[in-house]
Amino acid sequence: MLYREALNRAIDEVMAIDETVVVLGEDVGRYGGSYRVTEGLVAKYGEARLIDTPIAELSIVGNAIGMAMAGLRPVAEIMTANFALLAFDQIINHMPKYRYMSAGKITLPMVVRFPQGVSRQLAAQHSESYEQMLCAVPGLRVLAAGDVNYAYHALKAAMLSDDPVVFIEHELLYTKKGEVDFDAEVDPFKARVVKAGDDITIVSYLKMVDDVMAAVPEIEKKLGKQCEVIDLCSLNPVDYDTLEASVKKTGSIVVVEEDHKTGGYGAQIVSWAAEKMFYSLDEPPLRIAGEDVPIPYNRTLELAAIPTPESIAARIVAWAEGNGA
Amino acid sequence: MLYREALNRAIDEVMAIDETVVVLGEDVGRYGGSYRVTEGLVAKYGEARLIDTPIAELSIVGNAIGMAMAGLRPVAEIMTANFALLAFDQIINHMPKYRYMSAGKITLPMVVRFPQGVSRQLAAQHSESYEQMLCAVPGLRVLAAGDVNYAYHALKAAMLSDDPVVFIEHELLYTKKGEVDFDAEVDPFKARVVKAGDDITIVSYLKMVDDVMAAVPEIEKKLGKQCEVIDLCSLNPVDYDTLEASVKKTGSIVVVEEDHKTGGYGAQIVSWAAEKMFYSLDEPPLRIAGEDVPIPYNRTLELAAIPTPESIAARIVAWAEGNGA
Amino acid sequence: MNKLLAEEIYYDMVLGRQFELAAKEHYMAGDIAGFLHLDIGQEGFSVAAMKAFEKGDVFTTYREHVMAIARGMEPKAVMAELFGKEEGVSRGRGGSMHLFEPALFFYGGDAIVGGQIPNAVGCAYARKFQGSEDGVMVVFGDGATNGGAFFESLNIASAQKLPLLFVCENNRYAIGTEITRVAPFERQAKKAEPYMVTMEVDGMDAVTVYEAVREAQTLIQQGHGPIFLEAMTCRYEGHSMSDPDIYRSKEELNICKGKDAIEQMEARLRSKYGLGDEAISVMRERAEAAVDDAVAFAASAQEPAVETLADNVFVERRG
Amino acid sequence: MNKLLAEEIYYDMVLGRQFELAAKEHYMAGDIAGFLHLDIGQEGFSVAAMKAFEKGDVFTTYREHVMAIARGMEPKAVMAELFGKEEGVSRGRGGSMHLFEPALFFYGGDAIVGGQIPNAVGCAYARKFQGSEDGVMVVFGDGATNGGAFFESLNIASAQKLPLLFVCENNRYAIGTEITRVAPFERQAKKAEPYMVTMEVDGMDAVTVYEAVREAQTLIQQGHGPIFLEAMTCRYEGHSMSDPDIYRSKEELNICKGKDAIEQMEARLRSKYGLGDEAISVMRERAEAAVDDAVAFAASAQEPAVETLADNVFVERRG
Ligand SMILES: Cc1ncc(C[n+]2csc(CCOP(=O)(O)OP(=O)(O)O)c2C)c(N)n1
Ligand SMILES: Cc1ncc(C[n+]2csc(CCOP(=O)(O)OP(=O)(O)O)c2C)c(N)n1
Ligand SMILES: [Mg+2]
Ligand SMILES: [Mg+2]
Repeated sequence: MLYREALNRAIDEVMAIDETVVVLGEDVGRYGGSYRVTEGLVAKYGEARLIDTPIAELSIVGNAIGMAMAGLRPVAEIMTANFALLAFDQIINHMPKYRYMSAGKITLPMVVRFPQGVSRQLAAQHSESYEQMLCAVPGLRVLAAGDVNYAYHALKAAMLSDDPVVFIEHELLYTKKGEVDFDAEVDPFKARVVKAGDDITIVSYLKMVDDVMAAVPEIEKKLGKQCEVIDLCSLNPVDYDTLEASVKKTGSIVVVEEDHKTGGYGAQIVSWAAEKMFYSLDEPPLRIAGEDVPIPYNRTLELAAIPTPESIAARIVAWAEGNGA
Repeated sequence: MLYREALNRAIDEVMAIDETVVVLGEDVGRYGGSYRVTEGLVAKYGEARLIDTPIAELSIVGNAIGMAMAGLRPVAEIMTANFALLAFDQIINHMPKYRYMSAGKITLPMVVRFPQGVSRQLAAQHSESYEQMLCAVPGLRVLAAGDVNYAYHALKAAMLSDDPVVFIEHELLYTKKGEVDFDAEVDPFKARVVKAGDDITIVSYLKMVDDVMAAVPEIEKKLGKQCEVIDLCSLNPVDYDTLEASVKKTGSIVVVEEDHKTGGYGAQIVSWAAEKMFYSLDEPPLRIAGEDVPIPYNRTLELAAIPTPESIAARIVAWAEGNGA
Repeated sequence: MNKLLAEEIYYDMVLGRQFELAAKEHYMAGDIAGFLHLDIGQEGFSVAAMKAFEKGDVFTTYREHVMAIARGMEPKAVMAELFGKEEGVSRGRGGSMHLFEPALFFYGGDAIVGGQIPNAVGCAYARKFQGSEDGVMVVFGDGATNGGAFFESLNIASAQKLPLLFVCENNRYAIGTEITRVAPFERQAKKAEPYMVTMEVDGMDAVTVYEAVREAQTLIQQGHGPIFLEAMTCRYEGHSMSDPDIYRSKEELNICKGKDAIEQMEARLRSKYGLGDEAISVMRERAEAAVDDAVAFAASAQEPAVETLADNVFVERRG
Repeated sequence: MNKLLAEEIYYDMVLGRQFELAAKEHYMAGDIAGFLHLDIGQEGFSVAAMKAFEKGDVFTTYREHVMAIARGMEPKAVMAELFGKEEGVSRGRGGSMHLFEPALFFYGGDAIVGGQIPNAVGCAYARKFQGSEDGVMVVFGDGATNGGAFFESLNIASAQKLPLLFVCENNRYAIGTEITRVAPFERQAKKAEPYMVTMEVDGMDAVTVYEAVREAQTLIQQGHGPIFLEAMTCRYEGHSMSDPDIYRSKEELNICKGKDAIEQMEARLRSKYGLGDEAISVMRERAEAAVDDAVAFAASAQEPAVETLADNVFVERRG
């Protein structure tokens, strides 16, 4: 099934068993979601549970918080991450703080779905990634679905969790195909070893996992070494145990992310490795990330602004051969 | 003079020579600013240039952008960083992107003043630090004034610059005393070596520089080693040359920040050191940062949530003695 | 309004005033810190609104001690919160600006101007969805009526016909900024007119406030949809303890004080309900004693243990 | 309106329609990508408003090609931008949603719904401050009138009496959401009533739009302060090229098309100004040729060089 279908199925299943679940956002109801994630649900659950909102992101998240206070389990959809900036007051000042400030008297079982990333030529105001910001906020769980099976299980888990979760999706993954193992038990907070290997640990998430996997044959051929590819899945908290085991085995770490290098999330992982795994590292860690520019419209420039399978392979080969990064 | 007086003087001087400079924000005019930074200016320059705005942060920054487009040089004050979240759409989707998206046709010579940090028991919605978010945005310059002399020179430079600058101030520093050398030439983008030393590089910024300096005697006494203390001053871009020279000399790096450890800005610096200075490091880098909790009201808890001179000294001594961090 | 209720409102107003005066004193003594926003002068509104909106959910701002107590919070637990103690309503984590008691349907306590309004809208949606009839009341200041959150909420509440009572406590100032300098008119109810029925009351008169809020809630309970109520009030103190309050004239303040809500209510108790000096004194003394108890309780309460710093960041600890 | 102007408006409308049809074709052929929001059906408003607000600054949205061209941008440079070329008005960096030309006092091109409105307010403040009289016009859709940015701007513009013309191009839909489902009424001018004078016009009638905008700008030039103008329009295509447009009925669309602005203007040119088939054909052919030229130019224009990726992030490069 498609990634968007897996998400749809997850929402559908939880809505079927729990009448307190409501979905709200722009065009999530009659239209079925701009990426078709909520397609068909309004026919099943009605307009009171699939709420078409006005273009008012501050209210979308702010209202979801109030609903959660009153005992509902809202799933708020932000159409594109950039628009979520309008809701950052609610996402950062409110959603993660009510519970702490009230000493646990208020609990907010809610999910904010967060499609993000560089899609195809949507230009600077529609192409960003905000995981580095979201993960800097205590009180938020941040999951990132890079895989169809994970998307299904993690979204269900997020909807069933009593803590506020930001659920990041990548806009280019909606039509990705994959198998879902409906009976599997998936811990949404555990990293996924996408491919095992003994020599180079490559950590990534969201769409970059696919780009890394596409680069791996070339890297392995050129270097004669084996890559271990890890999809972080949970960006906060991070499953450091899985990372530690891998780094101990390979003696190395490469982090690949789509976001700009300056300020990008990957620095967290590299900085953890430097602090905690220093003596396990045989060579300097490597961060591969986007350029420090707003994302341009032109396709050639757009691709030059972010890692691609080719640039990932080239960077890792050069680094492993000691030709710097 | 006091830090807030130095800022006031900087604004005053630039307003006196350039009639296109306007200041806008909540209570910046008749009230003189909630931290008294703009005190007395409305009497000199009038209400058309010291604009008291409603409580509408999105508009404060959004209007400043429009003023800059039209040829003014606005200085927008956000009363407290947390409220700036309401303006993040303008700060991130607009301010740093208009120039790029218009291929240079639009230029925004503007400053957003940004008081932040853990002050005294203002609780979770008034105590945050957002440099990690701001520095993740290409197209923004981010300066952080930890020092009175720097505050004066850097704010002037920011006001005279043609690029958008976020100028971070720490709320506990407004009444800090210091000398201003009015004739000095200060490059706002250069880090400041606050104290030279051969053995341990300690990098910090804003109020933590003072806390590090307060910890240094204890550290040096206990370890019999010399600390080199660096105030980053410019958080984006970072003056890596100064850091590199220091790390090469000392073989070590410690980064101290007030913000939460997970997602905090310091990861950028440690990750840079791991990638670029790996072979110069004699021991793992150390990041000292706040706990991953919203800031509590109670003073004891509040202090337990952030680094203090005592905890900084203890952490660095333990680390240097190889007792982990 | 029957005598019992009138007495109750009077008592809670006096209690509120005494509580605030004690808080002020202990702020100056260093027992309380951070931002402390006193409600002195505005008790007429705060108490009557809470009593009138008896059932249903309430959202308010940082200027909330008197409302919280009128809603039913123990003065002890509130004072202990101001003192930052473990026995405080928010275990010393929230402080003055963050008092919550879902058991009393009281949701704070927001230090972001206007931030609670979208939350109240969501709560109202949920109540309608759940088939509950009492509705939601959200209280905010005049300063909040210039921010986007307020307007988005008017629009949504109206489009969705939500059971929501918007209450603007208009004391004419947002810190040092007079409302007429940043909005085109003084009465903010005008902003709500395109969206819903509006009511304006004298916030210094507790009885009027009580009746207006009761009327509004009754309409809401009958499925009327959102209503906007504006209460003109006046704070006697600075915005918070750090405000020198030099932007208002003495005369302006004196005019306010001449309409003091507690004095008005006391006069009414005497004239309409026949209470004498003694009955009044008894109530006053009871309030003073309650505040003394609260302070004593707060002073001797426990400091939170440092090991509990990370309690309640999440329901489920992980990672 | 004199004949010359009527012809000019008609020509620009036809040019705009042809431009959009060509853009659509080249989107489907893969020469243009990303989001492409066509203005087909709304040219009556887009062209007439730009012509009427001759002097002064203009801010608009992502649905802007026709406005940009009517304002004076070269169709070639706009089409080259859609093709992502170096010769595009934004050197291929901005694309369809980000066309800017400060020399024409045209400031885009904002892809954040409502995001340009506070910028326009700031610009209006600056113009008043600078003593310039022509004022600022900001154009936005019906969908933008539910967001906080819009309301904050109404309030500020009114409080400050800014020379600002708010224009709501109400095509009744925000992507698939009909305005009446998320706002309490259909006409959004009502939201502006507490703050300023409002005007409502038929956006399918270019002459009416022209006259209304001229009148509004004249008032603004005379120091009248802000004005709100609502133009009811209709887009014939989906929201963007990725919208299947299945939420509206064919009948609804056909009613719109029956009031086509270009046809209305053509009829007027014939009846009122005596133009015949030939004169009309000449104009149509000229427009077609201009669009053909624009496409040919765009197709053969240069790709931006990868080395220029970081141009214009900052004025001063550093670090
Ligand atoms: C979004 C936001 N901006 C600014 C502030 C700082 N601030 C706190 S209270 C206040 C004034 C609020 O005035 P009003 O809404 O009239 O309420 P009052 O204090 O008069 O009760 C301001 C500006 C804030 N807390 N939140
Ligand atoms: C803040 C924000 N939220 C959501 C979107 C996605 N979006 C783009 S256009 C649009 C509809 C806007 O409708 P309207 O304002 O009526 O303009 P129209 O497209 O009809 O011209 C939406 C929801 C956006 N670009 N910005
Ligand atoms: Mg007020
Ligand atoms: Mg529309």
